[in-house]
Amino acid sequence: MKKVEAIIRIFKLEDVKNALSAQGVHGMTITDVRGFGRQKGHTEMYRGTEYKVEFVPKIKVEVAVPEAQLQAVLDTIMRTAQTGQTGDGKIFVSDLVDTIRIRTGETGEQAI
Amino acid sequence: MKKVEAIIRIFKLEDVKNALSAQGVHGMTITDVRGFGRQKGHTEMYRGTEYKVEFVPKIKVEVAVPEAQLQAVLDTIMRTAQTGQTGDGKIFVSDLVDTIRIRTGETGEQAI
Amino acid sequence: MKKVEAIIRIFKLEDVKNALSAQGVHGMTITDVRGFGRQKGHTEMYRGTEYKVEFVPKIKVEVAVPEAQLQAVLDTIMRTAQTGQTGDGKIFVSDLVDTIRIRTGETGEQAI
Amino acid sequence: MSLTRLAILVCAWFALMGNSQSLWGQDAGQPTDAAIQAAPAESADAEEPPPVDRGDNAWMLTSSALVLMMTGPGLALFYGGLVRKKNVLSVMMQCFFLMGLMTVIWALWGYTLAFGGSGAWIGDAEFLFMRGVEAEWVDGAPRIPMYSSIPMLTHMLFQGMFFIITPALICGAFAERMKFSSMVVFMILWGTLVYCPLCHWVWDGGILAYRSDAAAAYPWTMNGALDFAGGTVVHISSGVSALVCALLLGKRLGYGTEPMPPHNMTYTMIGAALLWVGWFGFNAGSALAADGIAASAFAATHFSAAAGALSWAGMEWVFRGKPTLLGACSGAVAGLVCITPASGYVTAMPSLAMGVAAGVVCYLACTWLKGRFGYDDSLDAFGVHGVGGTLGALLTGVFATRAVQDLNGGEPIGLLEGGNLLGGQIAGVVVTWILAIVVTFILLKVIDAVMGLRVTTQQELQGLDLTQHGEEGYIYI
Amino acid sequence: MSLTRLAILVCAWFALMGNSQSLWGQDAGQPTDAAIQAAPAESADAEEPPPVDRGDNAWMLTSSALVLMMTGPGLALFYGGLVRKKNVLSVMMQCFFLMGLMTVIWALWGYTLAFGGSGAWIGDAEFLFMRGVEAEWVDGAPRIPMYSSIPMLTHMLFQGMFFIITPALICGAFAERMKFSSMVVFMILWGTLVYCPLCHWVWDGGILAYRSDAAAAYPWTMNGALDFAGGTVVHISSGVSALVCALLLGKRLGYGTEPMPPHNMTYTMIGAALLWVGWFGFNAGSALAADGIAASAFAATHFSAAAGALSWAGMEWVFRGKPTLLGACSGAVAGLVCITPASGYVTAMPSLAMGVAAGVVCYLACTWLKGRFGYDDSLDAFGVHGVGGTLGALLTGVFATRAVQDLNGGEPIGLLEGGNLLGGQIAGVVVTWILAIVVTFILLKVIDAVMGLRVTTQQELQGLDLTQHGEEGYIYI
Amino acid sequence: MSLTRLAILVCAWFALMGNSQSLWGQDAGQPTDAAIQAAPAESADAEEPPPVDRGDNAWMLTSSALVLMMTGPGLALFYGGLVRKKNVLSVMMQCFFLMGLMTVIWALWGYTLAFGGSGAWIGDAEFLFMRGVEAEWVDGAPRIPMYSSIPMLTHMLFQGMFFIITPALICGAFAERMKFSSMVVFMILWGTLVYCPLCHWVWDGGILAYRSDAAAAYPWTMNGALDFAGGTVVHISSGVSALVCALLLGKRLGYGTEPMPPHNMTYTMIGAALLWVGWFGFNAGSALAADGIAASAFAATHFSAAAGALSWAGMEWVFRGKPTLLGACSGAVAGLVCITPASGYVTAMPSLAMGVAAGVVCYLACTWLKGRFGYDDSLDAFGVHGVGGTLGALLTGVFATRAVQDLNGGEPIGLLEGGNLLGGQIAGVVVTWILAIVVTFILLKVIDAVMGLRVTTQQELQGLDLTQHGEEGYIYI
Ligand SMILES: Nc1ncnc2c1ncn2[C@@H]1O[C@H](COP(=O)(O)OP(=O)(O)O)[C@@H](O)[C@H]1O
Ligand SMILES: Nc1ncnc2c1ncn2[C@@H]1O[C@H](COP(=O)(O)OP(=O)(O)O)[C@@H](O)[C@H]1O
Ligand SMILES: Nc1ncnc2c1ncn2[C@@H]1O[C@H](COP(=O)(O)OP(=O)(O)O)[C@@H](O)[C@H]1O
Repeated sequence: MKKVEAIIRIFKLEDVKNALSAQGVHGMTITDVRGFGRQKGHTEMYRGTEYKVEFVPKIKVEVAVPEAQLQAVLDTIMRTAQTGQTGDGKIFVSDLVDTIRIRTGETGEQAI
Repeated sequence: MKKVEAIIRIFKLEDVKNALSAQGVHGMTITDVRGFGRQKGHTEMYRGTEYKVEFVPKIKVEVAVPEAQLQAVLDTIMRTAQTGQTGDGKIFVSDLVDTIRIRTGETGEQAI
Repeated sequence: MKKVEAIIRIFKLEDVKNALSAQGVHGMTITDVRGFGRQKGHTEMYRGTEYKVEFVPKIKVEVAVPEAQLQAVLDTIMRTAQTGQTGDGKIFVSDLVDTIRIRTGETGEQAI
Repeated sequence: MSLTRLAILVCAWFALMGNSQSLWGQDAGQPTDAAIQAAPAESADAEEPPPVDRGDNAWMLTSSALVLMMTGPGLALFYGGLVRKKNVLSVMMQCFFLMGLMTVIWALWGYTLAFGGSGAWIGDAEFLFMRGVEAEWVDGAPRIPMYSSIPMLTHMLFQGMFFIITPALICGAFAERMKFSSMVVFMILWGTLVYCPLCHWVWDGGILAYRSDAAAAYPWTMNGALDFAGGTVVHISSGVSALVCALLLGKRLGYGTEPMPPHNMTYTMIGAALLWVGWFGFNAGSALAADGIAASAFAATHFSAAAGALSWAGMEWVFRGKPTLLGACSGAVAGLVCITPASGYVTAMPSLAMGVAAGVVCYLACTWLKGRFGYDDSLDAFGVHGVGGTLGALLTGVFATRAVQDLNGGEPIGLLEGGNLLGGQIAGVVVTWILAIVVTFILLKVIDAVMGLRVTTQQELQGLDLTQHGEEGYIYI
Repeated sequence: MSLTRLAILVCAWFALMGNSQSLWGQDAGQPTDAAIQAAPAESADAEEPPPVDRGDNAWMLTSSALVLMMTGPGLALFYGGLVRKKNVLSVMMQCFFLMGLMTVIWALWGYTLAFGGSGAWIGDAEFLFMRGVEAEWVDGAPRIPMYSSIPMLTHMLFQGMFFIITPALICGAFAERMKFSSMVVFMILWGTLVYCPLCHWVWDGGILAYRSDAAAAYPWTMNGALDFAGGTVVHISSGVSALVCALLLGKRLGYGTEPMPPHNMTYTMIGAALLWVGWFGFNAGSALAADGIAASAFAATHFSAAAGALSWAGMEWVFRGKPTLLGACSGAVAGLVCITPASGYVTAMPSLAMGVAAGVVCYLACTWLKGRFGYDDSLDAFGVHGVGGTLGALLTGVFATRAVQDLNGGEPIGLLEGGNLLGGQIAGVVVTWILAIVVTFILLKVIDAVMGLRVTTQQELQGLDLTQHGEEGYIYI
Repeated sequence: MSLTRLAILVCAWFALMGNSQSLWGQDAGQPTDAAIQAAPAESADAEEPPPVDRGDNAWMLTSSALVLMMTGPGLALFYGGLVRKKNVLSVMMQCFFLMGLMTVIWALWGYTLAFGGSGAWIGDAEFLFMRGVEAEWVDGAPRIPMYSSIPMLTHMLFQGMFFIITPALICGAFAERMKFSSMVVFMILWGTLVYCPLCHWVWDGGILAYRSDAAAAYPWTMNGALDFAGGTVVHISSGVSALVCALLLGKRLGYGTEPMPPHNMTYTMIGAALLWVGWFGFNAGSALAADGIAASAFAATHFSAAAGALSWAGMEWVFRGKPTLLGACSGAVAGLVCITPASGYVTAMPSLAMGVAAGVVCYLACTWLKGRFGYDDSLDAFGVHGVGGTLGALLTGVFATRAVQDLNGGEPIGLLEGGNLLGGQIAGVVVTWILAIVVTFILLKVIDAVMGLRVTTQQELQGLDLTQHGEEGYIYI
């Protein structure tokens, strides 16, 4: 099993989620994060003193996927989360030693 | 060392935390997340227009554990976080290459 | 590639970020987390009933780094995030199977 | 079927009231200067209504607005901030919905049950559906009934705002676990069966009205009680009923084991400040005029609130090492509750004293007492309003002075100046406690049997906002 | 260059007005008891100004404060809570900035265009730059012009607060997508070209003023309409213009596909409660005195709001299974909107009826109607104010009664008591709809051509707070 | 031991005052129409108190409520929103606690030091513990002392609200770093030693009261200053003291290096709107009657606030490309501050001008000036209140006109109409600056030596909410 962590733009979440569940991903976990990168943040102004906000609000989507599904999932995310503008985000893939479904105690791929 | 990431129900956090520290886990990190899965979300209604909230608020508990403790930790989480209802969550286990305690610079298992 | 996850004190974020980008880390993702550990939380009081807050607000910094940069990054975080007081936090290092830049589709180290 | 059961209860109640009235009430309830509220009937029938005093009316309309503001957004914020995030809307909904519900009841039958006619036990149908209160076309010209120097409509509005906040206060006791539908039914009945009679007893020449004939007719009332702005009618009645609710509904899941900290203390502070401001309308408005009494009541209110804030926060500072914002806010409210019955009868220093006393006593009630008996009065509706109201009613018997209002034919009034008011105050407190406990207990038992009081465990865990109203308080994505 | 274009439009407009006036308006606009608002000119020129009635003035100053509070923080919170987090400041900024902008316009030329002189179509320069309104040094002594029993300054202030909230209401329609600069230009012109004339027609003896000579001069006005506190002037004008805005600006990105839930329902509730409280100043203040009419209007307002809250929430309870807080709040506002034109003319039970009607009708407008036609009226400015205002104006023709105010020489007024007011009400509604639609349409088209109405897609996605104002609502790190 | 040190200081102070008085003050302080506030002593001793003017009293009670609302929740929200999340409660606690603390001081000795007797330098014990202010039992009947047309209690309450907000304003300067206990001690002394004397000088026939005998007795006061509602007494005194606090406490940790954006701009907007609304009570209430002057002051206040909001936001729009909500809010407050001393003396157009000036000048003070000198006035208490108040006091000397109030025996008053008020205004400003700087400096030095002013670094990093009060603002789990 692999764990796919994708940092995407907030307003892309709907699309990504729909695309993924459309192709049979039955679960995912999302987190509000802030990102720093090539995409520069913005400046805000309070009583004339400007200040740079370098962290841009993003969404992190975590999906545990069976090896079989991996490529498909990556492609889907790539496709749906892309705008072509700097700041589209990254996808990180890492190994999962095991997965357990708390409700049933199932482990491995059928726990996903 | 392994990293255990458990997605659990919010109101189970108290129990899980107590159970874990009871059996000698000295630290953990938690994050507010929202989950999508078999447990369907709920519908909300604003001025008559209904809309489905498919993401359910959950808590992610991250614990770095020495190999020795792994199974015990998994069992404890399983036991305390379970309700038997869809939506109890998942546990993901992955490898940790290294751990460092910032304060002291200790590394490896004694850093946990 | 490695993924470095550092749990640090909130007010250290500014320093850590600057130090890292100073040495050529072009991106990172941060998350608001709450930590439980040796650093005891604090007690709050509401209408006389005290209650212990055992989770301390922390910031998690995630950085994907090429092997080459790893040690430097770890040292930098160690140096800048340290106060010597209990609660400075931890750094977790894990393997990354792959990284993809959504915008371009680049993979591997050049995607970082 | 469930409704029938309730109907029966209601009828029974009025039968009782009716009887008592026809049996012993004949000579009761002539208006007295001590119970000027008894004037409406008369003034309404007067051929030539007196002219409206624009100044008094301006102040009373303003006060009415201020008292509504106490419930919404005042109390809604004060209570809303104290619950957990998942229940914030349910508390606000209770307050806001009651603004609508109680107002409609007041217009239909509430006002007349409270202020109609001159019976000793309960109002009659004189003002049913606002007849005799609203403007009328009388021999070729519009006429607006008067209530001494203000339109009776103004009096009805001002009193109607009290009819809103009193039940809203009770919500603090069953917050985070009561079914919305059951709350609605309970409040309709509670307002009708507890508030209206009590209001009539105290403020419309009924059995508890100070030196009223009705009071005279029942020696055990010790000549009746003084309640300037609602220590008994509003605070004891709601606070004691709150305690009964807390006991019958039982504790919230996890009470005592998991922490249940206020989810937004800033809301609580905003609410407390708005309550303080609105209370000026509540107390000073109870003079029903913009006269010196109003100014005096305004000052007493302000001083007691201030002293209460300092004494509660002071208690914490001394015994816990830190003064908290919640402590200061709670103390201010406690001081306001305590001074309410006394505000129009006491001078400055006694006001400060009552505020200090309220801060200390209510602090102990919310910490020691509640801890001691372990009931779950979620937001301390009893600890603050029940205890503070009782304290205030009694201290009124001590500090009330003819120097502010000469209500006793030149004789001393309060204990301190050698008067014997205290007896009547004690009688008033006892009667109010009994009424509130008995009726609330019966109502809750009946409603529980009929439709249940509490949400399901599942619903309580998920929160009342989603399960009762299908909404979420904050969606910050 | 863009300004020139606009200038031309403005001139054209006044030319039109001027003509119509010189053409047919000569005999128009003598003040009548039905249109006492026409008095200023006279009273201002009087040698001996009457003394200020302190009571009336106290109430009117209080009312002015209350009406300002309706916009800030009231409406700012009500609307601010309904948008998404990324746009909360933009909505609040629109409300707050308009508090400044419209006030300055009112002081310079707004008040005189609305209340100057006695023309049938538009005010003259009588009060330009506050001349003749503010204090003057007249033969060796300061003099403050009067408006019946209150200083004209007080009248100007009270009316000026209406000039703020009316445009602010429109913001609900184009929330989350309109360029701030364009909104500023639009509001300057809208206030001048829609509000001022309409206000003059209805409240300063113009063509729509009930039984005014001006109305008499134009038979098709059917003797003019009654609008106690702004059903046409404030709510229909803003609500209908809001619909035009929603249609011309188009939908928000993702409207219909992604959810756009209110980001902070607690703000919306606070705002609704403050609107309810402030509305007492809005309606009861429109009596321009602290008399019985004020009390009657206060009661009607309170009852209708209460009934509206219950009926809207009730509709949801019946048809959706759950009463929501937003439903109760929306219903209360709908009830307030609906009773506005009638508040000074109806009794208690009709007020309750109008509230119930408003709750039901506006609920259908915001759900069925909007869904049916698919326009994106972000915060239902049309559904609540346009629909509710129209409903209220018509029902005023049904329920208005001489029992409250004898405005028809002792003859019946409303349909229910056999009067023929309804005709005038319909005329008033039609005229107002036409004015609002035509002028708003032209203004938006012109502004769109000149400077564009909408922010860029990129800006809309990122949110207006950052892109229009460089600020963020909440920074909770 | 620490207290002794402080005690000595206090005694010294009063000795000084006492002397000055007995030395040169004998002939001072006869009430004049310019200083009607000097009336109490007289009217209080009158055998037959005049009747209460219900209208005036209604307005003054309302104004008192409005001014309290300015501090809580108004200022608490305005300031609370501007700090970082970890300190929001500490700021709100300072405001709320001061509502209690200053009120108690006012009741005990504050009011008498400010308004007792008729000395030139400080009040006497006439009203100690509210004696002579509250209701009294005089030869067989209750009597309520009057203050011209209102009960003296009303005057005491209204002025007492000023005694609350003035110190609360200072909190903006040391926000996020001052020890709560030290703040409490500081405010007790500041209120007693700065506010009370200053208030007496300006408003009770003291040395700065326009054309008072006391002023006449000291030529260097140039006949005294006009301060309608507190430009010197409230804003300069607090703003200048705030600057001293900012300088002596030093910068917040990380000031200049890390960003310290407002954590909740919506709170700041709500607060600003409530301040605007409350300010009507503050300024128009200072007429101490619901007369034409009140209406005129109300209008001036409203116009200046509006113009200020536009000009500040305009400055940003021009120089930074975007108008911000914080800019509009700050500008409105700046306009309100600036018009305060002038509100009862100027007409409409000058009010607009003063608002514009305030927006521009305070904008520069908060950006250029603060940046230039690098002091950390956390929430710009000096930049807005110190600078704006000074500007307003001076412009009062320019724009004040007999057309509003004939205070100079028919002669012109302000520079613009050829009067010579400006001299007195300058004198007033200088004296106020000196008093505020000297006393605040001494107090802070003493308190620092005795108990320290600042929290520890550790505490500052963790936030004052947890470390000073053991609470958290938001717990959204
Ligand atoms: N090395 C990294 N480690 C962790 N997260 C990263 C890293 N680089 C980028 N990110 C995340 O990806 C987001 C987008 O990256 P950015 O460089 O801004 O644009 P792009 O992905 O188009 O190159 C960043 O906001 C950050 O959250
Ligand atoms: N494939 C997945 N990847 C990441 N998180 C998942 C995945 N599947 C489920 N989850 C998380 O687990 C939670 C519970 O899963 P769900 O299917 O709803 O119930 P159950 O765990 O009982 O099957 C989800 O809310 C989501 O946060
Ligand atoms: N075993 C663990 N797994 C995950 N996170 C941990 C673990 N131990 C500590 N942490 C995180 O590190 C933070 C600091 O740890 P703590 O023991 O309090 O101080 P120190 O790092 O100085 O020993 C904790 O708040 C928690 O967020």
